[in-house]
Amino acid sequence: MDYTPHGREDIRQMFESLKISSVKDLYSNIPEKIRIRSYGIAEGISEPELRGVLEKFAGMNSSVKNLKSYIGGGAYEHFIPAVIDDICSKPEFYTAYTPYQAEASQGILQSIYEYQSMICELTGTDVSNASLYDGATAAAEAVLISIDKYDEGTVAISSAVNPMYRKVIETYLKSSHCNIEIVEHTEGITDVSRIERQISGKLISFISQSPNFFGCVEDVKALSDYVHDKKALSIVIANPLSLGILEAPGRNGADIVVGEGQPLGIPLCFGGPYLGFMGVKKELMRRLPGRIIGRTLDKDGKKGFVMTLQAREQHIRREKATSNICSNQALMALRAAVYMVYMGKEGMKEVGALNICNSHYLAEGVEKTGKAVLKFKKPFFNEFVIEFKKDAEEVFKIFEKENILPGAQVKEAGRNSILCCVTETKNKNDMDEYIEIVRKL
Amino acid sequence: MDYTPHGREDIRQMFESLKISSVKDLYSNIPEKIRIRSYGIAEGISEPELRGVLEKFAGMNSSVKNLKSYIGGGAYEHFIPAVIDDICSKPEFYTAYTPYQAEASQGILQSIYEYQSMICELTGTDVSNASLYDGATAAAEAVLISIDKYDEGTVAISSAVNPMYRKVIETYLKSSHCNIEIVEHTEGITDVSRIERQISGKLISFISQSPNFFGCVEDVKALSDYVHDKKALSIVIANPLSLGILEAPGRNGADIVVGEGQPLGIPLCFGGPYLGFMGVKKELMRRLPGRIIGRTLDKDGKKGFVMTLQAREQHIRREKATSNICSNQALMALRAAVYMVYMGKEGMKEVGALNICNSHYLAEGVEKTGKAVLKFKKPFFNEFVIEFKKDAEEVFKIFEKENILPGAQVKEAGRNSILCCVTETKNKNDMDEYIEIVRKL
Amino acid sequence: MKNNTSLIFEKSVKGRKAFSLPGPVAKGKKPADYIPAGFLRSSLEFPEISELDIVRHYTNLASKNFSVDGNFYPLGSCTMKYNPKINERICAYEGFKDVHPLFPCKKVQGYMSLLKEMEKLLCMITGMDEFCLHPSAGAHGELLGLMLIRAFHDKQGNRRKKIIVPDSSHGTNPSSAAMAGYRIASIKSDRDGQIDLNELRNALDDEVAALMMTNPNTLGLFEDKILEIAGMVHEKGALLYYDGANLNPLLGLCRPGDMGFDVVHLNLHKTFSTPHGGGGPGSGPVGVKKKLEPFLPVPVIRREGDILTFDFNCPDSIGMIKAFWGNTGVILKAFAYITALGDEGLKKTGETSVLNANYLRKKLEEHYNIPFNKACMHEFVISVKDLASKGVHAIDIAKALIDRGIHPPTVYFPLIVEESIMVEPTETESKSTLDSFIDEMVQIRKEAEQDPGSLKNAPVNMSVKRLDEFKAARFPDVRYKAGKNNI
Amino acid sequence: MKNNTSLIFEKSVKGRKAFSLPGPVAKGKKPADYIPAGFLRSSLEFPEISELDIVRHYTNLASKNFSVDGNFYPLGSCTMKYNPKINERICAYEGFKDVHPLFPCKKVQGYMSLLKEMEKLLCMITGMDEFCLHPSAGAHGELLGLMLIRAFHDKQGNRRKKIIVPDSSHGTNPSSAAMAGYRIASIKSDRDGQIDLNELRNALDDEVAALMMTNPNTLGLFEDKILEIAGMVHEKGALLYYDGANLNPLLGLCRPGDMGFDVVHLNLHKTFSTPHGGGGPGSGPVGVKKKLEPFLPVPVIRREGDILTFDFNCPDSIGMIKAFWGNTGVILKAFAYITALGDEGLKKTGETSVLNANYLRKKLEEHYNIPFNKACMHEFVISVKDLASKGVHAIDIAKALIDRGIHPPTVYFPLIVEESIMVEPTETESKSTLDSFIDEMVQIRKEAEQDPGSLKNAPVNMSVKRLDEFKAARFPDVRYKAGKNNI
Ligand SMILES: Cc1ncc(COP(=O)(O)O)c(C=O)c1O
Ligand SMILES: Cc1ncc(COP(=O)(O)O)c(C=O)c1O
Repeated sequence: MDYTPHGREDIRQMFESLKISSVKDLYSNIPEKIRIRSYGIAEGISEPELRGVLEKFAGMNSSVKNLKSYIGGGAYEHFIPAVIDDICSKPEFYTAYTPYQAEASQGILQSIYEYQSMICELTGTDVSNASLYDGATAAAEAVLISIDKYDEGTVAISSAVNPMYRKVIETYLKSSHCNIEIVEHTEGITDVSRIERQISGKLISFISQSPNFFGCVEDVKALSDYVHDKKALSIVIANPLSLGILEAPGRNGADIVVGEGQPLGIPLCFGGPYLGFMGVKKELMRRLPGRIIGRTLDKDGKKGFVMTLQAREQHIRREKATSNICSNQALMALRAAVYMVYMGKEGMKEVGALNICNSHYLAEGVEKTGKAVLKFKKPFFNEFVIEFKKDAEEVFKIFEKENILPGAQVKEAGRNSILCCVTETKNKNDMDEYIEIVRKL
Repeated sequence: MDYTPHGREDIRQMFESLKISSVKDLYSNIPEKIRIRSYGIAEGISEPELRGVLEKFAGMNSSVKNLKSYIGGGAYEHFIPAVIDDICSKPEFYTAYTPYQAEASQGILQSIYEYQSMICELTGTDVSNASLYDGATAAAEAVLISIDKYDEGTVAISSAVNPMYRKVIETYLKSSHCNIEIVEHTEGITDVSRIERQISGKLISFISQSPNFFGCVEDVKALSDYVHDKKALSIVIANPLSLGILEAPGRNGADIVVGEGQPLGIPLCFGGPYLGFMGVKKELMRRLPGRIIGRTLDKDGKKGFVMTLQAREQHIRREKATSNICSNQALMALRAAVYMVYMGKEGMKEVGALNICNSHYLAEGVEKTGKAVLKFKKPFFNEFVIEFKKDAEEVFKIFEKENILPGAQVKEAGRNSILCCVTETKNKNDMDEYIEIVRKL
Repeated sequence: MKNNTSLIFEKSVKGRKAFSLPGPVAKGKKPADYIPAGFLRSSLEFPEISELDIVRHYTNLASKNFSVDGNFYPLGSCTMKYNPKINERICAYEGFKDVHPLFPCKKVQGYMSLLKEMEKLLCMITGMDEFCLHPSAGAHGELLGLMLIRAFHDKQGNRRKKIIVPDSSHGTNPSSAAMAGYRIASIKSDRDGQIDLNELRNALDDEVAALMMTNPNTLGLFEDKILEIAGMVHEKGALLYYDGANLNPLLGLCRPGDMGFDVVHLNLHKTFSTPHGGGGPGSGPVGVKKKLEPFLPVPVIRREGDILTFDFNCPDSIGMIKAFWGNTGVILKAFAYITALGDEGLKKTGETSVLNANYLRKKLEEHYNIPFNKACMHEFVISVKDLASKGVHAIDIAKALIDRGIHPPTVYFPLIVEESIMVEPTETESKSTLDSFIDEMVQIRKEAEQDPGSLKNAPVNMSVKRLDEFKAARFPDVRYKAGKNNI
Repeated sequence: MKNNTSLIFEKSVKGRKAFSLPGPVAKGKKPADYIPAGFLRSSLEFPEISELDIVRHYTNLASKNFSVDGNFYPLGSCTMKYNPKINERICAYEGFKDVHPLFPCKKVQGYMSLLKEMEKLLCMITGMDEFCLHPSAGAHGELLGLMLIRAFHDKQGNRRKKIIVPDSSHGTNPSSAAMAGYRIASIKSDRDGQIDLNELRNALDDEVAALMMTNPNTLGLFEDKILEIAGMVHEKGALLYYDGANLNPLLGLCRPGDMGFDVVHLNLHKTFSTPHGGGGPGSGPVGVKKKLEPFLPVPVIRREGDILTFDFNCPDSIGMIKAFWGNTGVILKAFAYITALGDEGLKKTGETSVLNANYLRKKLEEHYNIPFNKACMHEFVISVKDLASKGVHAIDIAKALIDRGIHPPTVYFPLIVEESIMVEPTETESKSTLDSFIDEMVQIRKEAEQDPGSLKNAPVNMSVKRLDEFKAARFPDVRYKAGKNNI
């Protein structure tokens, strides 16, 4: 099968116009030497056969529908309202391109302007871009802003930042003149005095995450105050869903707030496509990477939307651009926007509260069994580290028999520890079952 | 949960306008005696919980995806192109009502005009309505046309017509002055000489089905010629998918062609919603039940579409209407239209050919095993009756072990016989597996 | 692009195609090897179009259509409420969508128990004893209801020939009655727009099989003498039939069963939020009091040991009224709706539908004549008879609303109000939307008085201007035929 | 309805809501019981809207947007081909959509084997030895490619500082190179619009790490001296980088690997039909020759016994370039596309894209100036420099097309053609659509000459007229704030 439309007569007419007898006649300047006969890949198949093939692949995967999962670690199972799938599967949105032609793209432009506004409100910042690839690259881009601003110095990262994010920042910084220092956490959270002790050179940015990799809520205010003292930028990686109930990092002093937008109505989909969001303080606006949508007026003085501040971007600025990003994650930003609108003021708070209350219910229940302890005694949002008395491998096997994944096995959490995540998708029965299994360990 | 929008302030303002303090104030004329406190049904639940509840019900059903089914008998498993689901889930179509306001409904109106045109072409008739409830009620409405035309007499039905359809016709005719005669089939098809022998009174219509309930193709021409000789109407129930490759009944003399449109891209969905289609010869146009869409001109002479010939309909004609039908199966007609367009001239033929070739492959294979025979040696489309040497109950059990439903157990087919259906959804492996099981019986 | 308005046939080009199918199982075999040549088709003039062009065609058509998702749609008597997206998703579950109706019952217990549960819920909501989910729409339900009434009287050896319907009733009522073999006796409404008890008394002889009515009636008014009416009807040995198209405002408030109705049909596509689909599919379940139960259509769902099965063996049953067991895909959505709302949600739904209608009524009464202007239920009827002097009619108001992005209310129904405009906002509309509608209606009124010509011209913002319906009926062009320019 | 253009914030009314959530597990427990008050949020000014009003808001926004499904979209360099509906459905399978990236590998062998299979297919299609599927878009792929090049030279102890890019290249090329720490050497194109070998020779010193190019280039022309170029580059110890944004016309015809490229990125959202999503998500896999393999990002998929697993243990790897393993949901659709098309389908796709572009070029050459007018590949570039005397610019032609329901081609790129209009029809457009486009373009040309003012006024058929981009940049209003009328 293929999606070309022409019938034989169409082709005849087109050949006639072009005075050719085969498409090959248009290839005269392609060296024979590099032409190929075929790729040697299989023959095409029909749509019904294609379904069959792909159903087979899908059937070889477990899903959160048939495997009860308490895994978080950077991607989260949340309830996704039907309205989101519905709106975001409108072809007027998903089969369009980047809104280069504003007058023919007011739908996407307005929706992203609204997205930016909500990201600013949620994070407590002044300006948001239209999206970045994912949370990790957004964190890396945030660090690049600090380098753009200060050129040289030390980038310090809390060890309680998701290790994948740290790796991505490292990769992005390999060609820079900055060095990276990892500041060890203290009992699950980042300690200002440790930064003070460890960093000697010129600090240009400090990267923390809250709730951090272990689930604990950081004291963003204390961290930011310290960082500002050193005339550096405070970059905070945040779980956007937590910000319905936890204070906005921007209001606690963060200069740049980035994170993974996946919890805002985006399916797990084995790791992507997700959504990197970024909000910054006004002073940093012209250093923002990626697209920004702005409101303006048309000829008749009517309000409308356009891509703006493009002088920062690669298609104008080329090598001097703030970033190379071109295609971003627009459709995921739309999903997040619809999610935020759907949840609204009260829903964002309520879902946040549910995550907190559910996760604490499980955590307390597990501790009470006496078979495990919470490794870090700090306030947390929807993730926490459980340290089992038994060997974690064995614990996993026991849970697996009940078709449960009790959490993520992350070496950063230490031996026999797992990172457990509970969201609004788990109910009392689910958690009581979990606790019961722990009790019987 | 509910879908009412008002916040407290909205309600306060509305109450103020109405000078009421509670909605109850608007109920003053409703006798206290009949007011209720509550229904006593369960409390409402949230959207995520609702999913859980309905997933449980769905999980208790087998589907043609996890159970290989060779069941037809009036509803058929066919390949449904993704394009159909996509188009028909556009809210501009499915959340609209009957196109009473033509200028705001040109999308639906044009699509149904196109549907009518294709139904006429497919069935070989001159006029089609916009849809009826299902194939069986369409058959009953067709018989009512003959009664409308001739008032009294005998309605004769072939015994090779789907028994459910016969039952529905009987129910619809209970209050009429006509009697119904069932003409027994001969070796799986309808025999003109039997009608001649059996029917003595004034025949007003003869109802046959082709391919008939046993899958056999009837000689519509011979039947219609005979019926016309008697100055009665020839009503033919047809499988629309078969008409991509089999001659249109209208071209073989049928005056009214009706049937179940489900094979044209409509999901099985446990029996509905489906689609009753009806095409008639021009002379019967003003006797048609249901809506009809017509093309006309607007003020500026531009072409456009409206509901037309409404003088036949209940909202104008009340008790003198040709039928009481009001809401029909519009969205299913849209599905069928998109299906017919998608398959197009060649696809309709090809899918028909696949049904014929696949079903004959299986039939021949089964016969060759020597463990079963084809009960009727007549040309068939995609269904046929297999008579096993073994007890059919037992045969079913053996197939069930392999997660296969080998066909429908229909008593009309006789003892140890099943009605087996093979469409384009079955491939060689599937059928070879089937044959192998029969061989081992 | 110029061919935006072309028919799909006019876009067809020989040799183009969209479909793809697997190859045949047995190479070299052709249909002609199995089917006599005379049975094979000679030609089929279907369009030939590429997949993208098909998608574009329908995307373009969709853009020419008003819908609840796109527009306020206060179409009286139709209850155009929001169709929850979640219900569409649920209906697409494989375990619902891909299930054959003839699967053995033990393989489909999910469906069987859902349907059984639904029957119970509808009984609780209506106060009836039994429900049948088979009918495909309201009118189908009416027909079934009347067949049951007929079977009931027949069984008593008492064939009655007449059905009484009020003049305000929906056209399907008399038409269904006629289809069920009855003669119609129409009775006039009284000055309050309700059933006139004297008229009723006069019409009620022992030829009368039933009185069909809807409550609230088509004026949106609650028939407050309902208990007396029921008494009168029953006293004469006749039955009382409830057209449930207007049940929405009564949710959580009162039940037809308690009012004395013997047979009830519901429109799941109205009260219970299943989408109208551009005219269908609907679902019109019928509820009855105990005495009518034996006549219900087959099959009936019954428990047999561990499982629920279909029982076809009901000697007094009227038979089947459609193939299989109803528009299950629609019933499913209504079931999800009721389950989600529960007791409180249903009550709030009914109340809000009444609140919204009364708010509009109140705000519009200064600008329009409302013949029966008192507390209404879910809808009310305006008359623009007073604009006739300006040459402006209900249809002109309707078309002017289209230009303003609002789907017009129902016009010219009920027949008992001249130049009627029947407004049903439903409970899912926010006050903001209602206020916008009020503003537009007020402006239109002004225009009608100051510049009536502009209304006669409406609509001007749509893909076509006002269409000639007369011409359509006079010179029917109801199918495309290549080479013929039918109009 | 008046509030059709309002922002969602302006539609917000206190107390309205759409969401519904299950109740808490432990009654009476509040977040404040667990979280110190100082960490809890004081306020969140999010909109409060009902579900129906949300749906209407976005339905209305959607109607203001051009898209492939609704409009011809010949946006050069972007390959706006039809996005098959089947692929969207497949992506929604539970076994794909609801899978957590950190599930143990043995639970996700479907994904693992699909991704592995995809790497192989892309190798076969490009002639490369290994593929990495991680990058999220073309530019991300470029960045990765350049990091690999850097790692390669570093490993050889040979840090090189420069990347050569032609002046016709896409902006992401120099920008990615800069991000990877390189300086840029730009070289001019020759008179045929191709890479000038003399320029290249002069630029190629041993500071050069790589030459980045795309073939066909951004003029739509095949760089026919590619083998010589590759020779020159390799001779200097530099590498050759292929920007795969323009691979579409080469499908089934020739492969970058065979042309001598060492590193390749592809745009699955162009060549392999995954939807652009209004600007993303994309997917930009990177392919390399054997010698670059050790540097690929972790994790790498490897077979370990019976199963495929993620290997993080690659000592020479550059590290990770994103969390997890790529935009798998996008990769999936591209995999389905390749599987459906197979060898022949891909070839036909490439050929038809070339045929369509040349047909348009041929038909338009009489009416427009086409600077490099010879057999092109999938796209070609018009210049309307000659209309400058009329005051008409490329942007005016673009806006005039919008009024005609056609999404404009890319304008003002590539930079080397003045007043450029870059037309890429793609292979999924039918001749009917191409002919309509030609008609419109011819008419616009006429208008440009006879009534240029009308073009300057375009568009007039959209929800807004021409927007003031200068004002937007000068007085940035990039977020809504209650009470502030930012512009
Ligand atoms: C009062 C009333 N009764 C009956 C019906 C018929 O319902 P249906 O269209 O579902 O057949 C309608 C439909 O508009 C109605 O408004
Ligand atoms: C030639 C060329 N290279 C690179 C890119 C960048 O691709 P992406 O937008 O996926 O980052 C584009 C996108 O337009 C392009 O046209």
